[in-house]
Amino acid sequence: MLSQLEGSRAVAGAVVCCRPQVVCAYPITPQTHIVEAIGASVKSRQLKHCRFINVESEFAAMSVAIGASATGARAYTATASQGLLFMIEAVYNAAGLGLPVVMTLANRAIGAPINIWNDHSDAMAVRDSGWVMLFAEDNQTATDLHVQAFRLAEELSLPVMVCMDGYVLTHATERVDVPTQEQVDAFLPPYKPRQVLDPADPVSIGAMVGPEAFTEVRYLAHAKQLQALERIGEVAGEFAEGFGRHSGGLVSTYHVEDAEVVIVALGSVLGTIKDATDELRANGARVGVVGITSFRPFPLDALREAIGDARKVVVVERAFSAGFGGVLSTDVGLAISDAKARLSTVVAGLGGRAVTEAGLIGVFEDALGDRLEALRFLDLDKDVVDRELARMAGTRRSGPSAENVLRDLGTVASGAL
Amino acid sequence: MTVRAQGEHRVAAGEVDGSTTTAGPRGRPELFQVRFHGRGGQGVVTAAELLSVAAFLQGRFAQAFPSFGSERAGAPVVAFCRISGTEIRTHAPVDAPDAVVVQDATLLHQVDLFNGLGPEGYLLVNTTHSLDDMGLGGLADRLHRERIVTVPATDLALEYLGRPVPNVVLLGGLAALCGVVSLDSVVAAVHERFAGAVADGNAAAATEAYRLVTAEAKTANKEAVAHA
Amino acid sequence: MSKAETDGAITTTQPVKFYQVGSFAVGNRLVDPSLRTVQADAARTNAITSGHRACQGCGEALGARYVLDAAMRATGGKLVAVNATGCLEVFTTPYPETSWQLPWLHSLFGNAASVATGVAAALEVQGRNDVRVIAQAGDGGTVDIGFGCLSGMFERNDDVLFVCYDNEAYMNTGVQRSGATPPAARTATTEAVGREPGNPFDQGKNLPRLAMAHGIRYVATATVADLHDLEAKVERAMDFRGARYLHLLVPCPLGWSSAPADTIRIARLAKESGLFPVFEAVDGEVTAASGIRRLVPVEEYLRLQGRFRHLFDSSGAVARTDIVARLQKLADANVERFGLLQPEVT
Amino acid sequence: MEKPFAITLDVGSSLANKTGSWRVERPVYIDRLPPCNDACPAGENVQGWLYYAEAGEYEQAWRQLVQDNPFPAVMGRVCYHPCETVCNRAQLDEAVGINAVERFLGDQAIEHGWSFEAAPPSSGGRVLVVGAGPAGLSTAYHLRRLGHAVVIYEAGATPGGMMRFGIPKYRLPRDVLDAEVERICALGVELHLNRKVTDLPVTMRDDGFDAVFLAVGAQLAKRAYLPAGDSAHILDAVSLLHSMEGASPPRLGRRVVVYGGGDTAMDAARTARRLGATDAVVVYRRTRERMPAHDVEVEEATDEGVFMKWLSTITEVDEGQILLEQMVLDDKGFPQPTGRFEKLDADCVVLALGEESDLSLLTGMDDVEIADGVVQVGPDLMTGHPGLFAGGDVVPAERTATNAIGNGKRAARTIDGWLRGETPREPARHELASFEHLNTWYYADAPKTERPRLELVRRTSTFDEVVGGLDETNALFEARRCLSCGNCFECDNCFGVCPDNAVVKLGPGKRYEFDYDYCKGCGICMVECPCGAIVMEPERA
Repeated sequence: MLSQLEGSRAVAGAVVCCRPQVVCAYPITPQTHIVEAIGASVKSRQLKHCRFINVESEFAAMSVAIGASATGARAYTATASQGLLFMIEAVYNAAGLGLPVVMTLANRAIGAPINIWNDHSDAMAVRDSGWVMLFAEDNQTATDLHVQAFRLAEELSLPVMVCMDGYVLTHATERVDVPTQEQVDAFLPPYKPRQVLDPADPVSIGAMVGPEAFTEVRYLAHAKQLQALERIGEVAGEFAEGFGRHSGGLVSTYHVEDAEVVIVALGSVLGTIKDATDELRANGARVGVVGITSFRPFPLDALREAIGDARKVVVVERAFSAGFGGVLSTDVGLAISDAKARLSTVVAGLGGRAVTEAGLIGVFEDALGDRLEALRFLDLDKDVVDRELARMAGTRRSGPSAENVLRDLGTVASGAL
Repeated sequence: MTVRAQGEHRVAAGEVDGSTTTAGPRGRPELFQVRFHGRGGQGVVTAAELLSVAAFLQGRFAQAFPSFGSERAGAPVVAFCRISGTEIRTHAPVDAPDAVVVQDATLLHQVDLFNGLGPEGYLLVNTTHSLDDMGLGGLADRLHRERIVTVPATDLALEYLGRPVPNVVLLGGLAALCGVVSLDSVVAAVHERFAGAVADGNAAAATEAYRLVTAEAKTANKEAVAHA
Repeated sequence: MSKAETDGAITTTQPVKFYQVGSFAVGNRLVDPSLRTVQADAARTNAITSGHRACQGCGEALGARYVLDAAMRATGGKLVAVNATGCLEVFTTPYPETSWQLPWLHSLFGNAASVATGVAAALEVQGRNDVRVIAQAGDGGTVDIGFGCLSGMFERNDDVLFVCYDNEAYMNTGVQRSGATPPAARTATTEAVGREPGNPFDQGKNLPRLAMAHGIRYVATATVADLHDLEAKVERAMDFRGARYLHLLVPCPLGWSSAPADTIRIARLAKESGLFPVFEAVDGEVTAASGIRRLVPVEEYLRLQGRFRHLFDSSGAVARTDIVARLQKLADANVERFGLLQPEVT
Repeated sequence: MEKPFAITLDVGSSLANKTGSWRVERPVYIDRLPPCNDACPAGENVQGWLYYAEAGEYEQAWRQLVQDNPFPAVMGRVCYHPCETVCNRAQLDEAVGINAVERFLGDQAIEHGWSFEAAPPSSGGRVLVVGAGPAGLSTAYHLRRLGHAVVIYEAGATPGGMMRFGIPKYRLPRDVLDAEVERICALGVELHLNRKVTDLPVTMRDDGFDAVFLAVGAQLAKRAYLPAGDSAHILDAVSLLHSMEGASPPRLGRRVVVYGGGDTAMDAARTARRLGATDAVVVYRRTRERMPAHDVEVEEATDEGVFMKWLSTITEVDEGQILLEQMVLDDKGFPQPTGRFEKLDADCVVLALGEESDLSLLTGMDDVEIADGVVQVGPDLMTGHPGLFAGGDVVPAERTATNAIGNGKRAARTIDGWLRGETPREPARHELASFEHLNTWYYADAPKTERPRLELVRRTSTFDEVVGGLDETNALFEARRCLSCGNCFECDNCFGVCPDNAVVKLGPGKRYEFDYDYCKGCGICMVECPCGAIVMEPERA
């Protein structure tokens, strides 16, 4: 049903329609609005046959989900940032045990310095956990991806994480076509577990596996991800049939056909990039955009195809690996390793820093004019950095950089826009 | 909140109703951006959301979002609303608003309220004082005089609601000031979000604000003409 | 003079008991099967079956079978077990073999209580309230790394019986000190050197009392030395709904460097010396304590264990009278607190 | 269910892992010899019959008992029960009342008229038993059960020997004795009363016996020379007790002195009290500690008002009065005269100085050696004369009925062997189940049941039985106090305490066995076995 509502509530509505049986909640900004809304549905009996459990930590949240899923219940939770890191041991465990838990990750930066605003550092920290990781470009996609997530997870017996930008999407009120119960029931069959704790047919789940079989177990995890690579596109197709709109898939493209320069990115920044693209194309520049929806499994082939013959590929990412550079860029680089395209990484929007259309147009123009370095930090205040570097070089006890920088900028923490 | 939209899914560009709209930045048609200033607890975010709902009810695309922060009650806060005839893809903050709504005049000397507000911009201030009393006389040189309006929104809220919550009241004023949404859709949005006395009170207050602003705009126009 | 002597009657009647059985042996051919322990039953579940890789004389392997077999009987076999990482998990489920004979799930070291919460919640929403849930962990997985999740499970009063198999250190990783390691005990991280050898005094976490503080329905302690008592407590625990806690002392021949054959004897001495009080608490109040039958000084308990060897000389005589006295004080305090020398409180 | 590879496993699959290979020591079930069995002169398998008794299977218990001793009812009254003296339970609380349970079983048998299983068909062997005392009857019983024809020649008019003539009614009612003797005869033993054997070689030859068991007992009272006046009234204990079986009890007077310190002396003194003596004084030349009489007898005697005069010898007997000389013990413990004298009023003196055997029937048998008035025999109880065996009071041994019955059993085995031309193998004796072998934790505390005793007034006025029996309840109670030392009683401990489930329970009466496929040899079962029926044995290197 077409609605104007907050992203969190749209997602909550979709999740409720998926009839989860156990929902675990632990508060962390900016994920809270989602579980709050689901909790209300459980209390109001709009969502029946569901236990909503207020746990004492994210570690417990994922653990409860693991127990519930292994007992044949459809389990859901949501988290962000530090919360994801606190549950990371259980995140790996859920994937290792092949339990189809679905989790929303409201992407947020990781401290220190503590920062409640959006970037993708949290998602990148669990890149190798074995979860399927889908990124939403807007709230419509975020909503639809959750419905597809349960379907994928349960078909493949793999946990699926739907990543949506914290605040930028979770707190944005936009037009969303929220799935109806009927549509979802037709699309998502009841959960039939691959393995279940049942006195009638007892098994031991979670054995200790030694060198003699561990490699095989890990390979099978990879094989499952490759199956997911197949299914994600198909499921998106089946979703389009049932819901009358396209959402999800491996990648999305915008004006790539004849593009010289292609920007590759994850999440909500794609919308702004597309606006920039329109601006440039209006002036005849051949630029295009590739959005990656499925970050894990990583769609090497689809990406290579989408990029085509572009001579310059720019990865705009909201995370980076200190001491190295882009994270997503590494994967993109592998996809185009045998093409002649040159690759640049633009680190942008860290910790909630706005990524503006103007800034992106600048990136495109520099790329077109071959002025873009291999690694650029968009809108970096070089003077501030240099002054702090000097301070550190000058005095041993230069103090905490974060506070120094704020003092330098004359800003009171988080007060200003 | 969930409300039924007029018209079909995803209204295409150009399919918008006839209400007045001004050109957005970089000449993209029908984009209208509003920035709300207020204090935590004054329903600033709600105001932005209700405006987006009102627009949505008119079959337009809208996007509302707060200035993401961890402000507590009393602290200055900002919220935004984008309205467009075409799908809104950007998620960048609003840097150049077409209108600024000030829910609390005491912010005037604390925050740069007019940052990015262009010469064609609109300004709606909740106050019982005149612009000169507030030392804003000079603004007349920066903006069209008739696009600067003050409303005693808090008083109206107290009168119609019994509570000093000016946010919805100002939406009525905004509808009158720049016509980006109709009063009817504001009232409809209010009824979607609230119920009973609160809904009725807000609707009545908004309507009254709409009346006042319409009147004030007329006189301002006359002055403008006289000066010429 | 007895009555018989004064009136010449030729009968003195006494209640017939089974003195070979007492209330102590596992079973006896003479008593009604209903009065025998579950372990006396040739048809017991053997929740952990043969072929597991526990050390010779492992108290934990024994304790886990005792608890789960009793629970299996109490629930008519409708039981699911969740296991924390640790010896119990490692020696029972090395691929490709498992010793478990009931539905069993291992997730992580610190989350057994939460996983069990999830299992219980799933069963509830599926309308399978007949199936009950046990979470089990060693002392590390209970009092240390698992405590956060456990406290949450308690506080929410989730329908789980959590069993701690307490062998008083991290045995799986090579005998390191835990929050349940007793004072003066030698571990790999509290070596028996210096003026105060072994684990320091005035540290450690008393989980049964913490559990009681959560106000959960049922808390009990037990040892592998008194099977009747242990099984009665498991059965009782299964009568309650909501969060329940059972703290079971399981000697570890490896970590305590004691003779494998002495596992049960040592558990018995732990209780008879007063160092390990065996009691029961309902709704946060102690309702029963197993009295001491043959009180022994703590050194009789300590002497059998290499981890306390530094308190004795080569002849086995107490060398560190000061430390043994402090330990005796702890035992005396328990005797006092729980009235262990009075007739059974019930 | 399509399970994830390696991570999810089928239950119970660890059975494929045979942990028996870890073992360096293996537990083994054994039977140890309980102290009671070890100490029983009659060679009873006490623990064996208590095992049935504690289960309430009294007939089964009785049948187990009479494998070794055909006189449970008698033994349960007159035996001085050395079994109880060594009972391990004594170190816990009190010894098990074995004797009381034995009597209970014996009385049950009489009450329900249980009889022995019929003897097997004749082996052709024919044995003469001389004397129908405990030794003779026991031998006859066992020989019959071994299939031999047995003939008893008894000089007296009634069977039982000292059981009848040496033990007063108040300790052993005659109907009880008769019943158990009768049961033996019913087994097909030919009993000839009033048949005194005067010339054994002749009897053996003429009546054609293959072997003889000599059990004539010791019936002749030892006399001591006492200077006495003509009117002094002196008689001996043997004839006193003997005459009690006759029609008219002898007259003793009010003040009776008994001279001697054995059980017979006590019997005589207690009998005197019952015959109306106001004073019954036992005069003994040594001290209480050195008195041969069993404590229980002395206690009961003093209870009944018998007075003891230690360290005294009778030097002169006159009418109504005797002269005593006080003694002191020298450092070797021998009494030495002090020269101090005292007088004591006495209407009569009963001499209880011990008994001797009448061995005249052996006259002319040079190959039979006699020393100190008793027949010398080898460990097989055979005299120097081939085929002639002897037991009971005629051979050197403690002179108790129990011992005599034990002799009889042993003799029967050796006679049987001799008749078959084999040397009988003594059954191998297990290692003793001493207290250290037990894990007594598992036994609940339970004090002994006191057998009720007859009211004192009646004890001194009548010959009613002094000590009563147990009723079923407390007999069962008493039986269940048995620790079953060294013998599995199926408490399920080993089955329960094995961390590797390596003990197999074979079902009631079948005990257990170890599953060496999985037993890691930890030894917990050995330590926790209450009765010490498990040992650890090193695995072969």
